[in-house]
Amino acid sequence: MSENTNHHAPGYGLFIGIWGALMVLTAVTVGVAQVHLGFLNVVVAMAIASLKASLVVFFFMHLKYENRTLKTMVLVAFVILAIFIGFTFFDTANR
Amino acid sequence: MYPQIFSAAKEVDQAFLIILGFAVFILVAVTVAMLYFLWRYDHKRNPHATDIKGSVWLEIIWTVLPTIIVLGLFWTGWTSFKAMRTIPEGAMTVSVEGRMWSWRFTYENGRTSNELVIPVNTPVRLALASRDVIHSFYVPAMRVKWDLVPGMETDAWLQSDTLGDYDIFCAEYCGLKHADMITLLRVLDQEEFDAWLAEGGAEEGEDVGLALLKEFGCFDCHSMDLSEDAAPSLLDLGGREQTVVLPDGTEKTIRPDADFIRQSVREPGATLVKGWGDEMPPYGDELSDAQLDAMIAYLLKPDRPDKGQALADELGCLGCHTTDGTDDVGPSFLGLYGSERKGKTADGKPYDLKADDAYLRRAIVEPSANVPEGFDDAMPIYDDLDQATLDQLLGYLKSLAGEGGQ
Amino acid sequence: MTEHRDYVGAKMGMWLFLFTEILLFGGLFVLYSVTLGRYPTEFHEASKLLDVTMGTTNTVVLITSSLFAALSVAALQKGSRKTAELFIGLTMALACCFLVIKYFEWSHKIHAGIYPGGETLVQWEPGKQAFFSLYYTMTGLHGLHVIIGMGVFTWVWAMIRLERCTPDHFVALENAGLYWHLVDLIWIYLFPLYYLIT
Amino acid sequence: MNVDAGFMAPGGKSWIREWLFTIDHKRIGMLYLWCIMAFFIVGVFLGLLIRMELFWPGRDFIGPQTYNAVFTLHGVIMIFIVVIPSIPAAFGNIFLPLQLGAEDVAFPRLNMFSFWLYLIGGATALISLFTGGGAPDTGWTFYVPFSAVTTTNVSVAVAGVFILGFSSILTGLNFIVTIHRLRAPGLSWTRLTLFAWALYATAWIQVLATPILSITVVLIIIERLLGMGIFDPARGGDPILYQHLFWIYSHPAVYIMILPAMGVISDIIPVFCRKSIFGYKTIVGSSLAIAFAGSLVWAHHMFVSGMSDTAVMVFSLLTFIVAVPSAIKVFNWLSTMYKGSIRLEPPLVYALGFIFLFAMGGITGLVLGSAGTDMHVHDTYFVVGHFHYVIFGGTGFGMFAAIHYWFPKMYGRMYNRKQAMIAAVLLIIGLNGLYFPMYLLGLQGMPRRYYDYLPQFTPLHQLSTYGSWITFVGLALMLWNLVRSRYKGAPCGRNPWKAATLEWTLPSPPPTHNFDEVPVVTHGPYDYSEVRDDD
Ligand code: HEA
Ligand code: HEA
Ligand code: CUA
Ligand SMILES: [Cu+2]
Repeated sequence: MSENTNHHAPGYGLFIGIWGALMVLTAVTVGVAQVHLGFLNVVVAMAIASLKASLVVFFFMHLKYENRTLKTMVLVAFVILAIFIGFTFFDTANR
Repeated sequence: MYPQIFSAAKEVDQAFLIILGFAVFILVAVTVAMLYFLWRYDHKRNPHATDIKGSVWLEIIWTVLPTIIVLGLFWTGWTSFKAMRTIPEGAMTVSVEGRMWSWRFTYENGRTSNELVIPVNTPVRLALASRDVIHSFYVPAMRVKWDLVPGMETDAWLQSDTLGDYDIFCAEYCGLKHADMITLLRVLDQEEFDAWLAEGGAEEGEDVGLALLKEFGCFDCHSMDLSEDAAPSLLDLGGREQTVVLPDGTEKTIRPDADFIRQSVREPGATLVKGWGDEMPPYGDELSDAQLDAMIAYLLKPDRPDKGQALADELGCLGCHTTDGTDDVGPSFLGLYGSERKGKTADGKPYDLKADDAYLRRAIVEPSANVPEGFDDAMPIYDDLDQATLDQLLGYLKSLAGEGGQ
Repeated sequence: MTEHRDYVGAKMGMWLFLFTEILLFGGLFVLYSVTLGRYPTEFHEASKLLDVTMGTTNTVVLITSSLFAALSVAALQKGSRKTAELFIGLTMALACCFLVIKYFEWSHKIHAGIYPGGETLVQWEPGKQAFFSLYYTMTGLHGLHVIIGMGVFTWVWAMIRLERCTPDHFVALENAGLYWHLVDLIWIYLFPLYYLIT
Repeated sequence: MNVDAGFMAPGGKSWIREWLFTIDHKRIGMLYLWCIMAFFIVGVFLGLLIRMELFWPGRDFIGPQTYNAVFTLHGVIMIFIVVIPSIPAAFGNIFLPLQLGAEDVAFPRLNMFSFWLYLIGGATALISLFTGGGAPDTGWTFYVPFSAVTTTNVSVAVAGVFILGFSSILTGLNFIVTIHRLRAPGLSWTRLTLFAWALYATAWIQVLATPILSITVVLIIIERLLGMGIFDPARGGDPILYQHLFWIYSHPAVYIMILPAMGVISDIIPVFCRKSIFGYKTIVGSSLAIAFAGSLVWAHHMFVSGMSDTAVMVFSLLTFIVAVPSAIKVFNWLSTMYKGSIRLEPPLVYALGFIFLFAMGGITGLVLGSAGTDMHVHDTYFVVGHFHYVIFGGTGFGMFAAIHYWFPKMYGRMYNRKQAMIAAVLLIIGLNGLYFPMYLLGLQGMPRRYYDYLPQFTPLHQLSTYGSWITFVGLALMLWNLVRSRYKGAPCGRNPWKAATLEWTLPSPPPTHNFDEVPVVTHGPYDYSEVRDDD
C-alpha cells in the first residue's frame, strides 16, 4: 500500500504562509520585549511562543491532518509536562 | 515503640496508631478473605465456577469507601505534621550546624557544644544549616526529623517533658561516616542548664585546645593514633615528618609547624598531605585566631601525657593490661618497665631478662618470643605498628615504670 | 523477516520519541522556570547581556530551515525527488548557519569570562550565575540536537539516493522532518526565555 | 518424549547471529530474562552481604566505604537493571505479541537495539566499580551535593543509568505502537488481556517519565565534569530541585515496577478460578489511573527535605489518593476468587503470595504518605521495609508467578509442582522474617544506610538476617527446580492450565513465526466456556 493514498498533502503555498506568520510573530515578540510590562513580559512572550509552537505542530508537523489518537497522545504529553512544571511550584512558590 | 518525650509529637503517635490500626485491620480482612475463598471454593468443593463478571455497586462501594477512609487518614497525618511544624513564639533558638560528619550547636550567648543540651519543658527552635552536603537532624524520641540543606536555612523545634539523654542521628546519607554522625540530646532542669550555659566550653582540667578539637568535630575525621581514618592522623604532628603536595604539584617533606597547621585549617585545599584528597571543609570565621592557636599548641605539644595512653586504649592494650598494678590477662603496665622478667622463650627455653626498650618492643611485635611466667601465650601480634606508634607506647610504659626503671 | 510497512505505526513511534525529547528538555524547563521565579531581577539583568540581534537572526534561520524541511517532505510526496533533495540541502545549510552563529555567541561570552567557573561570572550574583549555567546547558543540549538532526537528514538523503525513501514510502523523510521541527519548536521557547526576558 | 524446540531451535547459524542479532521478540525476551536473572543473583548476594555486616553492630566484614558502595550497587542493580526491565522487557517481549496475535512487536530492530542498550548500560554501571575513583558510594538516589563532590566514580555509573533509561524508553515506545497497531482482527480494546493493558499503562510512564531521569543524570555528569553549578547553592542552584527532578521520574518508576506485576496477577487468577475476572473495566481503569496519578505524587519522598509545607500537604493528599486504585485491584482479585472453582497450582500460590506481601508493603506506604508519621520514619528502616515488601513481595513475586505460569509455554516442559510450592512457602516465610523486623527497627528510629548501629537494635537486625537465610533457601530451591526442569521436566503440551488467551493456542514452545494464520478473536480473554480439553 502506498503511503500516499491515505494522506493529505498540503501544498507549498500553505507552508510558506505559515512561515510568514511565524516571521511576523517573531517580529512581534521581539518588539513587545522592548516595552516594559514587568512580569507580563514573560507571560506575553510565552503566549506568543506557544502560538508559534502550535503553528509548527499543527502545520509543519501535520498534526492537523492526523487521527484523533495521535492528537490525544500529544495532548497527554503536554499535560504531563505542564504537571511536572506546575506541581514543582507547590514547593518553590511557597518556600 | 521508642519512648516519646515531646508533647507536640503526641499527635504523631496518635496518627501512627490510627493508620497502623487501619492497616492491621485491612490486612487481616484481606488475608482471611483470601484464605477462606481458597478453602471454600476449592475445585473439589466447588467443581463448577459461577461466572460473575462484576458488580457496578460493589465497585462503586470499594472506590468511594477507601477514598473517604484515606482522606481521613490524610487528615490525621497532616494535622500532626502541622503541629510539629508550628514553632511557638519566643522559643529559645539554638543554631545547629551539620558537617561531614559531626554536629555543632551554638547558643544565643555564643556558647558552643557538640552535644545538644536543652532545658526541660522549654520550647527550643533549631536553626538548621549545613556546611557541605545534606544532613538530617533526627531525634527518634521526639519524632523530629528535618534536613539541613547547604545554602538554605531550615528550622525545626522540640520541647522535652522528661529529663535524660537521648540519641541524635544523622538521617540523610552524607558519605563515609554517615553512620557515625551521632550525638546526644541532654535534657537538664533549668538550673543545671543555666549553669551549663554559663560555663565555658572545656571540661574541668581538660586542655582548651583538646576541647576545641573535639568541639569542632576534628576527631570525626582525624584520629589521634596512627590508624587511618577519613583524614591524616593528628598524632604527634610536630614530631613526624610528612610528605605534602604543594599547590603547584611538587612534593616536599616537611615537619608540620604552626603555620602549616593554620593554613591546613583555614585553606585545607592549598597544601595536601600526600595520598589525601581535597575533602576537608575550610574553617573560616567561626574559628577565632585565639582558638586556632590553642588547638595548634595542643597538637604541637611534644609529649602530650595522654597520647600514649590514648594509643594504648585505642589499640586495645588496656583491655588485657591494667595500669594499677594488678595482673589481668597480661601483666599490669604499672611498674612493668625496667622490672626483672622470667619466663620461657618461643622454643621453650627459660630466660631471665630486664624489661628494657628492646624487650618490650619484642613483647609487642612478637609476643610469643618471651612469655612471662604465670601467663599464657595469648597476646595478639601487633607487628603492623610503625616506629612512631611504638615509641609512643614505650614512652607511656616508661611513664608508668617502677623504681628499677627510673 | 519482512520489513514492516506500517506507515501510521512508524509515525506514531516517531511522535512518541518526540515526546521523550520534549520531556528531556522539560526537566530543564522545570529548572528554568523555578529559577526564574526565584531571581526575576537577576534574570532580567543577565538576559540583557545576550545579543538579541544574533538571537533573532538565529530564530529566523531555524524557522526558515524548518520551512525547507516541511517543503522537502511535500516535494517528495508530490513525486519530485530532485526538489526534495534541494530542500534538504537548504535545511542543512541553514542548520550550519545556526551553529556558526551560536559558536560566535558562545565564544564571545567565553572570552569575556562569562561561563560557569569563568573569572567574570563567578563575581556576579548567584541569580546571574544560575542564568548562565542554564543558558549553556540548554542551548548546548539544543545545539547537540541540531547536530543530531543534521545527521538524520544526511542519512535520509542517502536513503533517497538509494531509493529506499521514495515518493511512495517517504515516512523516513517525514520522520526526519518531524525531528527537525521539534528542534525548531524547542528553540521557539528558548529564544524568548533567554533573549527577551528583559 | 522429546519437546520440539520451537523458536529456541538452532537455525544453523552461529550463536551470536542467532541470539545477539536476533530480532525475534521471543528470543529477545529470553535474553532479557536470563540477563535479569543473572543480575538479580548478583544483587541478591550484595543484599546478603549487607545483612551479614548488620548482624552485629560495629564493623564486621566490610568497612564503611565498602558498605556504602555495596548498598549503592545493590540499589542500582536491583532498581535499574533488574526490577524496572523485569516483567515488561522479559515477559512483555515474549508474550505481548503472542497475546495480541501478532507476528512480532512493531519495531523488531529497535527491540534488538534496546536490548543492546540494556547490555551496554548494565556493563557501564559495572565498569564504574573498577575504574576511576572506585565504586560509587552515593546510594541509588545520587543526591546532590554529595554526588557532585564525592571522589568515587559516579559519572560512569550514572552514564550507565542514562543508557538503561534509554533502553527502557525504547521498550515502552515499542509496546505502545504494538498495542495500537498490531492487534489481531476482532481483538478490540475490551478484549485485550489485563497484562497487555498493564504493559500499555506502564509503557506510557516509561516514555513520559524516563526522559526526566535522563536529563537529571546528564546534569550530574556535567556538574562533575564541567562544574556547571546547576545545583550549587553558592551559584544560584538549589539542591532540593535535584530531588524534585529525581523523584519526578523515580516515583512513577515504582509503578513501572508494580503495574506489570499486577497485570500478571490479573491474568493468572481467573485461569485458576475458572471464571471471568471481576470488574475487567475497573481494573483497566485503575491501571491507567495509577499511571496517571502516579505522576502527581513524587514529592512524598521529600516531606522533611526543607520543601514548603504547602507542597507537603498537596503531595501527601495525592499520595493517599493514588493508593485507592491499588485497593480497587486487590478487592477485585479477591472477588474473582468468590464462587470460582479454584485449583491451587504454583502460579496461583505465587499470585496469592503477591497479594498478601504487596498489601503488607502497600499499606505501610500509607504511613509514609502521611506527613506527620513520615517525619519520624523517613530514611529509617521502616522505608527499607516498605519498599522491599512492595518490590520483592510485589514485583519479585509477580515475576516469580509469571515464570511459573509461562514456563511450560516457554520451554514446553513442566517443573516439579511440589518443589515449586515449597519454595513459594519458604520465600513467603523468609521475606516476612527478613523485612518485618525492619518495620519495627524503623519505628524505633534506626536510620537507613548505616553500616554500624547502636546496640539496642541488635536483636531485630539479627532476626532480619536469619530471615535472609530462609529466603536464600527458598530462592535457591525455586531456581534449582526451574533450571532442572528446563532439561528434565515432563513435556506439557499446548495448554496445561487450560487458559483462554491467545498464547496458549500455540504449540509449546511457540514456533519462530508465531501464528500460522492470523487468528481471529471472538471472545474476551477470560472466557473459559470455549476452552477445550483436547491437549
Ligand atoms: C514497587 C514499588 C513501589 C510501590 C508499588 C510503592 C507503593 C507506594 N508507596 Fe513506596 N516506595 C518505593 C517503592 C514502591 N512504593 C521505594 C523503592 C521507596 C524508597 C525509595 C528510596 O528512598 O530509596 C518508596 C518510598 C515511599 C515513600 C517515601 C518514604 C520516605 O522516604 O520517607 C512513600 C511516602 O509516601 C511511599 C508511599 C507509597 C504509597 C502510598 C504506595 C501505594 O501505591 C501503595 C498502594 C497499595 C496499597 C494501599 C495496598 C493494597 C490495598 C489494600 C490492601 C486495600 C486496602 C487499602 C486501602 C483502603 C487504602 N513510598
Ligand atoms: C528489586 C529490588 C530489591 C531486592 C530484591 C532486594 C533484596 C534484598 N535487599 Fe535490598 N535494597 C533495594 C532493592 C532491593 N533489595 C534498594 C533500592 C535499596 C536502597 C539502596 C540505597 O539505599 O540506595 C536496598 C537497600 C537494602 C538495605 C538497606 C541498606 C541500608 O540502608 O543500609 C538492606 C538491609 O538489609 C537490604 C537487604 C536486602 C536483602 C537481604 C535482600 C534479599 O531479598 C536478598 C534475599 C534473597 C536471597 C538471600 C536469596 C539468595 C539466593 C541466591 C543467591 C540463589 C542462588 C542460587 C542459585 C544461583 C541457583 N537492601
Ligand atoms: Cu550527616 Cu548523614
Ligand atoms: Cu514514591
